[in-house]
Amino acid sequence: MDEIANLKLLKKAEWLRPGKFLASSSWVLMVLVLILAVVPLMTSSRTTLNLWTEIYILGVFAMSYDILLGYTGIVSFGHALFFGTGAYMTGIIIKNTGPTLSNLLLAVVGTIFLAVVISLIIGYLSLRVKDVYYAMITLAFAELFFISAEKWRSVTNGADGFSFQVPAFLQDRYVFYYGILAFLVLVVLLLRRFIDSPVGRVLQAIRENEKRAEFLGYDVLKFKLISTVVAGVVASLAGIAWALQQRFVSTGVMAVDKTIDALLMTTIGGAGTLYGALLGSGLTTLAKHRLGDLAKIHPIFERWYIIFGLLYIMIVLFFPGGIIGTWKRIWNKKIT
Amino acid sequence: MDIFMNLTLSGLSTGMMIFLLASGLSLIFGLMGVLNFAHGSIFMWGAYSGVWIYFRTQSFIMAILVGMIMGMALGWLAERTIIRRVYGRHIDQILITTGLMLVLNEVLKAVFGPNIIAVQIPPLLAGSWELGGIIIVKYRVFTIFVGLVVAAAVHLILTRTRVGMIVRAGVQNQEMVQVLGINIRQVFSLVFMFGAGLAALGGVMMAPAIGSINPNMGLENQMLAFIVVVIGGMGSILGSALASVLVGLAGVYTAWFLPEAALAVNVLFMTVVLLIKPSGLFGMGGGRNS
Amino acid sequence: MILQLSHVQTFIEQFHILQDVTFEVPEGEVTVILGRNGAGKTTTLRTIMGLTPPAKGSVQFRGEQLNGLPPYAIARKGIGFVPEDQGIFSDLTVEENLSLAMRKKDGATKTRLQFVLDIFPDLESKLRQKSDSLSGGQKQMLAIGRALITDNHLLLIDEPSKGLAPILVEKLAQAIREIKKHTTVVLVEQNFALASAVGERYVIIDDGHTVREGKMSQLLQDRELLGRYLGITANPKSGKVV
Amino acid sequence: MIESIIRTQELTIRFGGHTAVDHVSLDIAPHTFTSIIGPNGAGKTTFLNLLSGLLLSSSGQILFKDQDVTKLPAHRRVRLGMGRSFQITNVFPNLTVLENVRLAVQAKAGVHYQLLHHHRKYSEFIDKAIALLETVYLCGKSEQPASSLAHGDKRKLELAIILALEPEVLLLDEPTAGMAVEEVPAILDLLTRLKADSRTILLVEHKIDMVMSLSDVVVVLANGKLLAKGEPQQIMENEQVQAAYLGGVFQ
Repeated sequence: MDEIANLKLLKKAEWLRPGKFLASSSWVLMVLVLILAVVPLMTSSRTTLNLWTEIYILGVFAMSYDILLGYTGIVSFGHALFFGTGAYMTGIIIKNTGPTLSNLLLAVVGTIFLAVVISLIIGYLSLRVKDVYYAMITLAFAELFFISAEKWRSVTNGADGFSFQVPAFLQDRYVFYYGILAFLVLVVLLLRRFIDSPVGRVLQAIRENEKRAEFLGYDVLKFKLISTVVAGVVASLAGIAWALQQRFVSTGVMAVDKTIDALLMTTIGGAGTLYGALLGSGLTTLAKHRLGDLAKIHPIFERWYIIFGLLYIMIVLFFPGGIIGTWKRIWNKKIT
Repeated sequence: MDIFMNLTLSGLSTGMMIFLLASGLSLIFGLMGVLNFAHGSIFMWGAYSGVWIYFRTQSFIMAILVGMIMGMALGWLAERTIIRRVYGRHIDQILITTGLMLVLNEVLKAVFGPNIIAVQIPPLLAGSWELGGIIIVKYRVFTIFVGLVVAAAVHLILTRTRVGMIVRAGVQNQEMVQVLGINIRQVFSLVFMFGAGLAALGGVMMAPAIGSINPNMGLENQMLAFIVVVIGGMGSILGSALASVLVGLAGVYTAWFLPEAALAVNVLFMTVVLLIKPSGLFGMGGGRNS
Repeated sequence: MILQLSHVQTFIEQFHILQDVTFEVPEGEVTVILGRNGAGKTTTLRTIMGLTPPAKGSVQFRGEQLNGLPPYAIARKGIGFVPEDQGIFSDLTVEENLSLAMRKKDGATKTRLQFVLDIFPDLESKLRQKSDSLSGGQKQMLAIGRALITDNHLLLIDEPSKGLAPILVEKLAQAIREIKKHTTVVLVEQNFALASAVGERYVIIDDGHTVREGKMSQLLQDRELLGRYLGITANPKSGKVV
Repeated sequence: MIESIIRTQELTIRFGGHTAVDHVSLDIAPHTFTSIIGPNGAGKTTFLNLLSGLLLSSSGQILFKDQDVTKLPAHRRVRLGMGRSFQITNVFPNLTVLENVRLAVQAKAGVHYQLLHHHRKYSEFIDKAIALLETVYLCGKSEQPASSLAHGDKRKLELAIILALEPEVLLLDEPTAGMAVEEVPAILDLLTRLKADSRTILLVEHKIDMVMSLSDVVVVLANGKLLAKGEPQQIMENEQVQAAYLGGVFQ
């Protein structure tokens, strides 16, 4: 009798084990989506809704970074250039041709095309060299893009940036909120499918042991290229969403800080867990707004980033799995 | 002709300041294999603390001294508390030094404020000489002079002193250095501190040269230092010096003809060097994946 | 006994290289560690030096426990190490390689330097040259010489004859005979001819275990033992090789 | 009609001034078990690295089934049918044991650039991976991360990975290196079974008794040069070989 009870308990525990729990079904995602879907019913404040969409968009951006950092094991310092490309492409096209749906679609198509081309070129140039040099080359290219955006004032208006009108249907705050939520869900589904696909599995193998992967007959460079293209395209889509949400684009979208934001979100939430990046986005974005508000009390709160920097260093040193990874490990220990 | 002379002088002067930043970076990478993404932050801390002291004492020598001490203190602290935990783990080194950069930059903004601060050239070094129609800016000559002195000093330390010998030996085979009874970890701390001190010196020198300091100057100059280190070859001081001059000159010449392309030329240069000769033009060892 | 290893176990990552190594080294003699390829001889020396610290067991040097000390501290206790690849700093000159080993610059050090140049006269003319330019044999001399510069009580030498021409091996043997007048030597050597010529004692390691130790003269009598542990001499006709 | 499945011609590699493999010309016949032995530093592992593409030769040629593979990258050689194991354990530490093998099965099946199907769609890969794990007695541990395996089990896992590639030639670099004595028989048993399958196997190994009992042909390298090649008994009695091991004539 006791044994059966134990077995049942074990089964239940098994079910609650985060690894199984996340991997075995999509229902955690469904519950999450349901919760997020009712947010607008509880508040109609534009600021709150904006905060949530910001979390989703940066979450998508951070998840795309996780494909590189967590699933392929490469550190890029140039990820913002994809984000910025998407944002600028959208801003410039809509500003110059008018806020219509078809122009937005044109921007999306153009962005995807450009992101593929850029990631292939940079990847091809930089993926052959050691990881530290890869980080350096990507940083250098990101600087180039940043400076181009700054100097090409006739189109970008430099560091001051420019604002533009979004297509009419996106001006409704609810439409926009649900649109971005749908975008997030779509990206999560696609990326999950990607990391569980044969290619995604090979990427994880490369992260674990590049040489062994090569000696299984996999062309490592090609797989890394695929990874940078997927990450680049998703990041540029996040850039589009960002531009639409802000209705304003400036060089900030290209800055290295944006890449570092993604690095921070991914690492704090948990690299290699996908959802960690989303969690990280939530934490940093909330902190930025909440602590930023406290700056009125004391200017030190404007420097809230120090806390995240320290937290990040702690995580790299002592909790390499970030929040979700550590949580998983503790759970697994408890059960076994 | 005088434009050419002026450009060359200005390029050499910029090159020498980049060299101060790059030489430390290069030594640290050559000896310990650590690519320090926080190097530019230490450079910036040097600049800010130097300027802060200068405003209070009006003494540029004090500024240099305090700036360097600040840099060395930060370098020592960083090595002791954080860097030494990640020796041999490349990805973690990149991640951790990036975190360090973030924290150092934010603390800097908290201490000195996030705004641009204007800096004048000290009166003694201000102004220029005129030589047969060519105007020579005194401060540029000064930076070139300091750069050359530092390059010579580092070179002499590396080739003539016991510590320098240990460093050169350590670049080749750390295990053997230990077997000879030398505590290499101590040497690591020393080199890290020394490299940080040089970066900070670069910061103090840079401030009057560009006329202002701002919290973004670290990353911008670090980028140039990376390029120099790649072109010059990791761990090679003379390589760093030559590459710094090359990068400095390439920067000003392109800036004269096509200002937007200055960085692009250097980045392209670096990429080409990495793809063709990953060990750098003057360096040993390989950078390519094996 | 200057050195005692008892039940030493060493892992390199998960590789259980030394599984039970126990032997003693008497002062003033040359002890040769013998065994087949991959038996754990090099790892034994590296374990003594602290380069691959032991997971279990103890290493005692002149009655002092060495376990847990970093390599540089072990070296300072008076142990010199000549690794298999010689560990020459090829970018440095011969003189720099030697002076790197000098912890003090006193008269005794100078005497030892002279001793090194006496037994390896080749080095004297090359002091200012980059050690990269040395021949294989000269590099070996430099490596051993470098370990003699400091006031060492014990010298660990890993396969000094590897890749050397027979004539150089002979020179090497003379040098080791000269060295043992001052210093205890532990030698890992696959060249049995050299080993038997200079060694007074032997230790045989097989699959990470010490299987036998004793006087070299006895080992020379024991053909069966030689065949079993030292290679492929299953055939008694091989006697003429030695 | 192929007489030799692998043929090297004057294969040479230099590192700086040191010639690690020195003009080695060797024919490996198909369906034979060949062992490479030699004293430390003889160039055995380097030779294997050249064959498998981890290193590129300074001069000389490598032919695999009469095709010149001298300049091919490693992954291409694997796809042609050369599988290798490493002296140091070389698995994917944080992936499960099953996933380690499944990745190899997937590689063999040629499913490389499939982005959108879930990997479980290819359930036959999993079945095959499980079958292979049974072969090496690791089935009970299929869901553990590879890093949690004992050393001996890791070596078994490596063999399963290579077997999954179904290579025509197996290049094995000291499969028993660093194993506790009691773990060795299991690997020996595995190698014996592989031999019974009449595969072409090239083994680098120090344990002479193992070499003698398994090999059809023994190749001896010394100082990077090919010193002798022949049947095990022949090699044992070869005076040159004994001299190479024992260090030449010297008094």
